[in-house]
Amino acid sequence: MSDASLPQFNIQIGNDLTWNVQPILHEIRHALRKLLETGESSIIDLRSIPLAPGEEETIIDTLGCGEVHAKLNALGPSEIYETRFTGVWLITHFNEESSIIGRFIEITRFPDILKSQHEDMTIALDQLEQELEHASLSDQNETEAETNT
Amino acid sequence: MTETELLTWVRGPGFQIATIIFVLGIMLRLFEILMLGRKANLAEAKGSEMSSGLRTVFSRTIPDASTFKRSAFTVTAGYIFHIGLFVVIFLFAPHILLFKDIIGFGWPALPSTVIDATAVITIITLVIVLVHRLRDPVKRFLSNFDDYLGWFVTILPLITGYIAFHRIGMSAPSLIAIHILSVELLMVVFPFTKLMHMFTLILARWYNGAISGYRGVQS
Amino acid sequence: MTNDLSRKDKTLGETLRSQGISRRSFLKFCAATASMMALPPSMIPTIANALEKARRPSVIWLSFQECTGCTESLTRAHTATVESLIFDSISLDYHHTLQAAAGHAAEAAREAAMEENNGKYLLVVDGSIPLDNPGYSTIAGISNYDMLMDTARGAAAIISVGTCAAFGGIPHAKPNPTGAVSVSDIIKDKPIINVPGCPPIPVVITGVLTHFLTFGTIPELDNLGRPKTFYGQSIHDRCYRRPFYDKGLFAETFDDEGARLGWCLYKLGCKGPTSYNACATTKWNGGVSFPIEAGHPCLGCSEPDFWDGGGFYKAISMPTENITKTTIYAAAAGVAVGVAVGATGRMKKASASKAHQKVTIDDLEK
Amino acid sequence: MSASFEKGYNALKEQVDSTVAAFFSSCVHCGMCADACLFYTETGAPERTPIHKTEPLRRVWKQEYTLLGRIGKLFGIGEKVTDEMMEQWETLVYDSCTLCGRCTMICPVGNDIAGMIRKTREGMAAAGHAPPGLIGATKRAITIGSPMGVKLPALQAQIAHVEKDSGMKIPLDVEGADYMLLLSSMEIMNFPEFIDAVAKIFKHANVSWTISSEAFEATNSGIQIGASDIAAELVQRIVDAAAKLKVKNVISPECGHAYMAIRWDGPNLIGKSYDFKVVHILELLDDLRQQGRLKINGRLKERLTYHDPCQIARRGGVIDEPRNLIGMFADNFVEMPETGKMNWCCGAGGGVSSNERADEIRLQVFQRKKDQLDAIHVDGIISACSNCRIHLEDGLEEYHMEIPLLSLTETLAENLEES
Repeated sequence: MSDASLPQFNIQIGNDLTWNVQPILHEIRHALRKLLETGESSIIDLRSIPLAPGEEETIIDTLGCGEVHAKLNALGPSEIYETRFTGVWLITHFNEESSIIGRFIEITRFPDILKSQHEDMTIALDQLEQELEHASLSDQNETEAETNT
Repeated sequence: MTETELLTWVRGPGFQIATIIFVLGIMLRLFEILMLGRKANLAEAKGSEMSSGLRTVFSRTIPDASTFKRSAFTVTAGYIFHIGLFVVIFLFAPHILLFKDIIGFGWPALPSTVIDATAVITIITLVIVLVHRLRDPVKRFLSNFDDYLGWFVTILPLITGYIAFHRIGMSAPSLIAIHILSVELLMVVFPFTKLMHMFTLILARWYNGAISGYRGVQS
Repeated sequence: MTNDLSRKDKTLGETLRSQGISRRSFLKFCAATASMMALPPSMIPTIANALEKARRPSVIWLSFQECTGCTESLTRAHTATVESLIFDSISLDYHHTLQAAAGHAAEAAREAAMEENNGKYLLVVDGSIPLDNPGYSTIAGISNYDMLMDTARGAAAIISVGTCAAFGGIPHAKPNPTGAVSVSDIIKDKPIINVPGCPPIPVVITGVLTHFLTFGTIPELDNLGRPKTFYGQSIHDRCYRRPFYDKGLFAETFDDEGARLGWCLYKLGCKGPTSYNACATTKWNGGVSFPIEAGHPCLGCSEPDFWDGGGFYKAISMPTENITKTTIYAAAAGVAVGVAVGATGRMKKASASKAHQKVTIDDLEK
Repeated sequence: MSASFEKGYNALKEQVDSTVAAFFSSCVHCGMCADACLFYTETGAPERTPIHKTEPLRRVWKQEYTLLGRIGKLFGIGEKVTDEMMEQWETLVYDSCTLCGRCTMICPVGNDIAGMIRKTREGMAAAGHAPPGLIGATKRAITIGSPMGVKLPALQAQIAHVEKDSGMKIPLDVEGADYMLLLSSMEIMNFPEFIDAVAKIFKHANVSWTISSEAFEATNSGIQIGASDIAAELVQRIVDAAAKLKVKNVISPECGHAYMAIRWDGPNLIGKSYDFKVVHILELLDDLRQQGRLKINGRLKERLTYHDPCQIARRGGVIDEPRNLIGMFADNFVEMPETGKMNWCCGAGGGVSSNERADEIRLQVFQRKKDQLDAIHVDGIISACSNCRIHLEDGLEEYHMEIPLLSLTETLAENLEES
């Protein structure tokens, strides 16, 4: 089937239908002010708001890209970056099949998910210690072997 | 009965019953009136009954300046709620669909926000009209059960419609069912109350115009 | 879905850690879960805390008069990672479509799970139950009714998945040949969560399971037993085409200018205004789209008796029956009765004229 | 034979027709007719609201001619008309209504309320609930020939008087005349100048006319009391006289309800179209003006206004004619604030002036006319109804106003070029 035989649909996007774009942007503005004044962070779940086709893109395009860009690899990739509005972060979680499983706008100094977690650090410390122990043992063995030769 | 069953009933058998009573009642009342007939006028005519009658059907909508001044509230409030009812009933998209379903053609609708505002104005006006009826010595004196019943069944669909539109308090199917039910109540009561004036005033005005016009006066 | 006892005693947090899943991954999972359950992001820490301590419940899934669409929907849940985690964290002890065991072994598994978890297991039901003749639908020779009553007895709660289990669904549609009823029609003494939809949105099914898993409680329900988080608002209220409704811009046919421009589908029979579901926000196929976005009116599949609502393509404000004919007949009858009544009035008037006694000046006083 | 409730009820049943049914079906009790009725505006009594006065007729319509009412009546439900009820309504129907028809003009649903009150009177009269004053007038009209008791010799005396003063011959019983003039008792007794004026104008315009000695009375008490049988008898006298004298036209004089009776109700009362035409004196005069048969000598500088008699203007259709005629001789003519078909009644029409019981209220409601006159400050009021004229004089006196009242015909005659 060629493209010409398909009905041409022109679903309206952009200003004509952006009934939730402006409110969300204003919500971000309020959250940023709150962050500055009280230090309190906020999160907006973009997937819990009814958006017309293209509206999510409009919001993301409006926010743009800032200085920090991070990639996470935890149960599938996640993309985290600061928008051109400092303090406003966009967090997109993907599953292992690369479909989006969550998209959040976090208004914070630094997103929690990027911080190293206590439990993970405990495990990391354990592991490091184990590995060091293992390394020193093997070092000793090597030295011993050298001495023996 | 679940709310969907109720909604289906009011849209189905309920609406059938209401339509039968409404249409049958109106035709019955009109023919009951027309069948009584009136005697031919044997006096020599000075003007035309027909043209004067037809003119009065429309001209009586607008009062003369002094009458307007004397009955300013009645006329103004009357205008507001009658126009409001017209707009809400006939220019709301879902309602137009109903008419289209029955008569086969529709017409453009007004934005629902306009309808919403009109409904609020109409409801408020009807409430004021009731208060006025209860306080004005003449209206209070003249009013009987029929007048209050007519008022009640008129404002009820407006209120239930407003609530259904804004989904206040209950789920949408129940609210819409209640709204349709209130309209059905209006339809059932309509032919046997004052509400019949919607149709009989055409006859009444025509007769008035004809009686005057025959004598050469435009009423 | 293995059923080893050692895992059953562990909390979800322990299970995940033993699988080498990092805390950061767990937080991401919790964020996705919160989003899925339509809970505010501020709930993420609470969810993390609860999930950490959650233990695997036993789940028994019974399928009665159904089309397996609900199971199909569930197994196509898009958030594959999350789903697998959820399913890893429950013990699905009986599901005759998904389980490997068959025949007597399957029934034995069910009975064993019931006995072992008496009073604690979660019962999931899809499909309606025929009351007319038990022979209409049986499993291993057991009638649906008997199996439901037997299994429900020891359940902590019941989740009715799909419109058939929740409200009777298509088997219940007129004329309802099998005498189909919903779970809540026959079970009155257990908490029942209705998750209607034909089929329900997959993440709504997992969302409800996750809620139970997370909080161990039943979510807040509406008057039809549906979780308010997913069924709290009508499709119409959350529909991105709502602004067109408010402006009075409607598609009149499926291929007119309005349809092309994506206008409101109310006139094409959209049941959005009377239907409560999460389609407009959660959407389908991994948040890709939902029927209205695809240009088709909502059928209202999450509502009771949506099959009998007077036609999928008839607007809600339209009567379900042919009113034109009714109007014509009623008008004709009205004219006939009016003429008849009017004629008796006329006769009455004539007899009054006949009874008229001439008024002379002597007749003006009593 | 005598009046009885049954007769009254039967009469009301006869009166209901499709117009009445349409009117009652349409009334929404908006109360606007009250504001159009001087008996309400000047007294503030809600029971004097015009539509309320028709209540006996409405109840009969409802109980006898509507399906619901008839079913209700079977079960004894619904408001009934009783003799007591009719008695209670007597003062509303007769003392508080002049049948002026202003309510008819403003009713937003188009009810001819005045017409309905007129119909209600049919039932009231037959039930014996007409005011004694009107009953007396009606009896005199039938037995003597005039409600005021004016007999032929009285007319002959006035004619002789006029003939002596003017030197003109007043034609009595002239067969084959073009016009047969009717007179109201009031004109004969109070305003004989009218006969003089008509004679002068007709001589000036060369109109062939006569007065019948058998039917000179124009007024019709049967119309006012609401007894069609009696009204028909009075109309028949005129019809017979016109036939006897073989006249082509009958002139209704300066009297409101007389015009209504002979012009509009007459043929319907006797059930037969006339062989002659009925014209109001003003219609005839305007006709003569159009034909150029009236020559005016000099013009009046006084500030004048015209009071429209209800039955001639609003209910009769003679509105432009008087203004055309006044325009011939008046330089400074002003209209009252509400005029023509919207004019306010003087307060004494429709039998109210024959009903002594209503004397007080008719003077009370004159306040309405006073307000209208206060707004324009005139030197004279012209009218074309001797009943209006007498009552206006009464009212002006009561309210201490000094404005002369003029008859249009007489004023015109005074300003004619001497021939």
